[in-house]
Amino acid sequence: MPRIGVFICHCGENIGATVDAAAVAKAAGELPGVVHAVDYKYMCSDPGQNLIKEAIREKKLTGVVVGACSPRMHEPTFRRACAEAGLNAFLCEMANLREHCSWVHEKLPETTEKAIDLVRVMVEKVKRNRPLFPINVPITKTALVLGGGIAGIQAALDIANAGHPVVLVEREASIGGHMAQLSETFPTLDCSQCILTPRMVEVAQHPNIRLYTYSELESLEGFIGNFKAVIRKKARGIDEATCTGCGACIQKCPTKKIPSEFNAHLGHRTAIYVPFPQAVPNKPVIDRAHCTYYRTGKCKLCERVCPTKALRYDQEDLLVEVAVGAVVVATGYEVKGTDFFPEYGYGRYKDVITGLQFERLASASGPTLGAIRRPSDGQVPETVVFIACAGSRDPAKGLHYCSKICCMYTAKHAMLYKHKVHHGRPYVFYMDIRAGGKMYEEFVRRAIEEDQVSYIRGRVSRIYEKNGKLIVKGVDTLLNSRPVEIAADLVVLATAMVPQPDAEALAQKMKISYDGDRFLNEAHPKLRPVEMNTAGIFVAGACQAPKDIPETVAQASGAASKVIGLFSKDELSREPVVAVVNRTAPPLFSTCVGCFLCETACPYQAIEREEIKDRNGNVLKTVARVNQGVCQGCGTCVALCRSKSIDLQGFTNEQVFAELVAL
Amino acid sequence: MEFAVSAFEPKLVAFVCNWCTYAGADLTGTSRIKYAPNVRLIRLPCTGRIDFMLLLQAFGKGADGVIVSGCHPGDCHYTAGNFHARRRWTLFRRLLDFVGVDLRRVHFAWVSAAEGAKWAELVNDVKTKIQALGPYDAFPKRLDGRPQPAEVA
Amino acid sequence: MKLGYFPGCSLESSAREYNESLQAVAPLLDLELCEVPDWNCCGATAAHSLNHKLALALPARTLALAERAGFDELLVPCSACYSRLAATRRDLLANEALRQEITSIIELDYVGSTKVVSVVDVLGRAAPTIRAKASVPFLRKVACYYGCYLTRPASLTTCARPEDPQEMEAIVASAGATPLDWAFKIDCCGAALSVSRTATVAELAGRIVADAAERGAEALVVACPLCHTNLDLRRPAIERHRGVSYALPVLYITQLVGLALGLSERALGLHRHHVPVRFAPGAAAPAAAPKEN
Amino acid sequence: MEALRQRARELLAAGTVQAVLGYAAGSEPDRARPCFVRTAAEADGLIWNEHCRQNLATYLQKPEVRALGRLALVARRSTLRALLQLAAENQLADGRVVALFVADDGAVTELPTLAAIEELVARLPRGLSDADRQELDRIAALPLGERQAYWAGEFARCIKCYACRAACPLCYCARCITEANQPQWIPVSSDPLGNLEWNIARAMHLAGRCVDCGSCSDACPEGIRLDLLNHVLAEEARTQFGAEPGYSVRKDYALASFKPDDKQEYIR
Repeated sequence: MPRIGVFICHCGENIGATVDAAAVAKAAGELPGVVHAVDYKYMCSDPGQNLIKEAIREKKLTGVVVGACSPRMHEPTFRRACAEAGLNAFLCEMANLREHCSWVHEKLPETTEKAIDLVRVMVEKVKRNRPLFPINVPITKTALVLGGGIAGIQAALDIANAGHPVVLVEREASIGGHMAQLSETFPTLDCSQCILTPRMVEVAQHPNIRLYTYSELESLEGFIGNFKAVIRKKARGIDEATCTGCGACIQKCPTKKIPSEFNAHLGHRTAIYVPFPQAVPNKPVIDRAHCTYYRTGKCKLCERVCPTKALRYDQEDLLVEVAVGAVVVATGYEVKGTDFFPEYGYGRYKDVITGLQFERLASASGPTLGAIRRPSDGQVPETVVFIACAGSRDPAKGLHYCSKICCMYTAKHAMLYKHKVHHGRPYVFYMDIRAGGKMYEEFVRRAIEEDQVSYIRGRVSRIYEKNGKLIVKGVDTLLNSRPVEIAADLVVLATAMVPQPDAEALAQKMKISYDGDRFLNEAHPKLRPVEMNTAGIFVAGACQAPKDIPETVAQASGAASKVIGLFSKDELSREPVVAVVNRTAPPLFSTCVGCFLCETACPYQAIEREEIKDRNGNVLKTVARVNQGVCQGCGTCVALCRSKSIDLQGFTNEQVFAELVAL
Repeated sequence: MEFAVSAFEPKLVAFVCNWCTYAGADLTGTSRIKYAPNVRLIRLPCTGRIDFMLLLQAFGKGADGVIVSGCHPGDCHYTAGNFHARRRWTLFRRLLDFVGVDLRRVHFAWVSAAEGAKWAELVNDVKTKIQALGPYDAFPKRLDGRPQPAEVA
Repeated sequence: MKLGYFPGCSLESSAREYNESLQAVAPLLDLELCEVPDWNCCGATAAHSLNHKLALALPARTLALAERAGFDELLVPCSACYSRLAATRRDLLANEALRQEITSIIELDYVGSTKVVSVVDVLGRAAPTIRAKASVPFLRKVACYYGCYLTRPASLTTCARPEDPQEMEAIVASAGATPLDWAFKIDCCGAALSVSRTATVAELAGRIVADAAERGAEALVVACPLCHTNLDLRRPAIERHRGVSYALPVLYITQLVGLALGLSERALGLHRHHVPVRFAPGAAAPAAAPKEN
Repeated sequence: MEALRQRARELLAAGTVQAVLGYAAGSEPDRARPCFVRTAAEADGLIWNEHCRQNLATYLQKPEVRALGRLALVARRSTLRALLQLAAENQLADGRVVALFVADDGAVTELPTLAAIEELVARLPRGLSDADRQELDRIAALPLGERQAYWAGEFARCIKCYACRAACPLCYCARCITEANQPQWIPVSSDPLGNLEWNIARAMHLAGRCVDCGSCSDACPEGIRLDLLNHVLAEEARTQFGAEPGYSVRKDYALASFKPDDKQEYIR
């Protein structure tokens, strides 16, 4: 027989003034199974908790109901008290007599009656509670970081510096990401490569970081603490261990006119190449689509000049399996190309370029060695028009959001241009100036006031070529909405930031969610900004939403600290409020019939398939199994299961049913 | 009291999720907003956990009205439990209506953890409406002799 | 193919040649134009800026009559009419209460089964036929001018690239012409101000004519009577305003197609234009080619 | 009918299947009963007429039938849909059953794979019969009180024999909710609440899954139109969520998926 103890709290006057606590305790004492019922001024106080502990010991209680405030307030307090007295914490329940009763009703007999009902319901529930124990899941203390831009670099270094192994996977031949392409960074105008490359080197030399460049995630399985990732190491065509990075092959490569991705197609590269001189690792890859040998079967000039004989033309992609406990997704962004804008020439005009291309023009390591020269004829442009919000905040273009960094980098571009071409005339067309950030507004003011950049508030409707000039037709909405026409030599579009083209495929591969714009969805927009909904997967940088470098780095460190926190324990301890699929004696094994309709209802993909086999290994039955490391305990599967084969610990069918019957 | 002709006081059962509506009802309390004491809450982790059979049980146990409430779409603590629940309710309501269950007695609402006032208004409104309808005698009731859930040994 | 036809007011007055050329070209492209009986003004300009209900009721009546006559599609050559009819159809389909209100005003039912199509839509579909039947290819450089209503608002029209449309270019190319890439194909000609503020029209339409001429166009091609008025009839004002004279004829796209199909100048109403339709001798056969054949 | 018998003989003779599950003459002229034909000689007992209505896919889940090996199954439209739905629910392996679809004109189509069934069933007409539609509309149009009284009267006749469950091809749970007793969701004996609960539970459990065979009502000894409950839900699931159960082997359960903008005008 159950031996339930009921403890009614007055909460000073909070409950006592409206509810007759003594009457509630008395009524509770008469309920079947209740062997102890008292009321007390403050149950949560030390003396109050001691009342519970003593009763548990003396009356050998098998369950406790505390009628007090909301369980959302003090359930942990009373459960801890019970545990200290030797009663399993999950044999303690609370009846909410304060928030749901005394505070919301008048002092009337009905209010005390309701309080008695609430206690009776919980007594019936607690009679059916079972001892539950925290679920322990072992943790593989290795992190996988996807993406070797500044977000991935920061996250990898933070985790590695905390002493945990990191596997860093980068799709391109070098880490560095977009930040390596930038000329100078706002609002300080320090050189991007100067601050980034030391970090890249640190990654390469870090004993805890295993770096896979020119590699991609092939698959990810498992759950928090226990993921299995397969990485596709694409064939570089060279043996990295042998190659010294001397660059002789690159010098001799006869195919030299391939548009350079690193230079945003403004410069050229060879077929065997490193993306840029400071690449990490400084080992070339062969671009098989352009290489003469792969296309015609003849050449191999690079092999002839290689002093270490490192060329491996028949190298194949390699699949590497790694066990990791956490994943940081930092796959970054790309910008829309000029071909996205029919009204701005549909990519036809060579001198209409993107902001990223301007970065390469302004960069000392770029195709013009930092001189601002227009792509069509190499002339120094006298008039440059910068157009902010190219695509962003434009529902007609399908992009509703603000790309966030364009206001700042457009100001920076105009400033850099003015610094390099003193007599030049920079114009900026803008919708609003969004310069929220430390020293950001000051930076924009500097562009306008010191560098005399002409800011025109209005949109540009069309760009067309006439007499060697690009005619930029827009409107100045602050000047009585007068149409404006500027004959420019170069036009720079601050094109919208969008997720990587395969962001959706990657998210599906990892079973993480993404929004309508294909940016990854964090678990909570405010309170869980670096976690994904799938436990153990974290996010950093612009793959989640447009953001600038400081924000990206902050989020990367945030994600890293979440990983480090996770790795601070050997086992993951989780609340045992999870779903379980029942098991019964053979030949049934479980009442589950394996229809797996619950599979897609689970928001966490926690439902697995378990094959029940006989001793010869023949499959007798396939039934559902809930992965307790993944299940978050919502119970959607429980309500869906027709045969009632899944139940939710802590909120079992039996418990909830008993609550209803007690009403 | 026994001489007064007392108005019919309906019995209301509310199935609520832990993260939004239960917390919202907590806020009603913290804000000291008063509402009718007729309602009894059944706390569940998520609206996705609410089995339609529980609603039938509530009516069978004499509830005159039922409230089902959880997080607004998009706010589910478990991301999608309420979306699944919503589909189930849509079908369940259609069936209830077809077999002659009075839908005026089944109320669905999204009440967030910040909507303490909405919770009070909801309970009061449902109470007034059910009061006007009177006791739900047309719904068959649980027989006394029916076996109770097994007691814990 | 049988199409409902709503000429609208202009095609019976200032743009008779648009009607004539369309009627002349249609049978050669296997199109049967069936004029909607008892159609009325679409209400463009006046009604739609003054009275919202009237602005819907006027086009709705024509749409309802077309639907009652059983047309799947209603061809509306004037861009302003096209915009009004298409907008009305969209608004009524999106709002059932509004649909009921308007249909009770016009005392005719309209459920939206009749769709609104423009001349560019119809000729675009017929482009392969034009190419096949173009006995006198129109071998000249032309600037296709869309104006405002043919491509915008983007939510209303069928244009794939409202900011840089290509549909007219495809049609004239099928007739043998070389469409030019130019800057003003979707700029406003100032149609609404044609009568009230001719100076503004001279500036707006003047830029269009000037850019086309400077890029070497031998003709401007339009698909809207209002555009035609401003670019053709208002040419003296334009020339006065700019101090330059332009020998740049303005053709309806139906006229250009008609010439390529071998129809006579008179059948296509070329003689009605203010700016004479004359071309410098060149690669192209003269417009009067049929006589020589 | 002869075409059917001939196909059955050939399949058995060739050893393609171990048994043919079809219909044989029943105890009354207007009844047909299921029959297992194991030898080519027995195939003469197969019949096909308008009384061959029971959904034979129901038998596939029985252990005894599983033990028979590969089967040929005489199939109507709803039988084919049941096979696809069972496959979608992980209950039927491709190739285990050869469906022998009999068209209205008696022509027999042999469908050895699920893909073949999908392809054929997609071409068949859909929707309720006029009589079913009329009855559905009649009841739905009753005032609430009368509707309540109608169904209370109908459910009062329910004797909880669970013939509806036994006849349903998709009621294959190893343990039905009626047999779960901790808690006892539905009472064992027949009472007004329990009868209502059972019938609602059965309909809800088939919502988004039912293949409209009507075997439940055909089996009901009290003649309760249980299928109407299924039809109502099938229609709602189709119009609201686009559910088309039994047309694909792809798992696409309306109640285990959602769209953020699903209808919710009844939720305040």
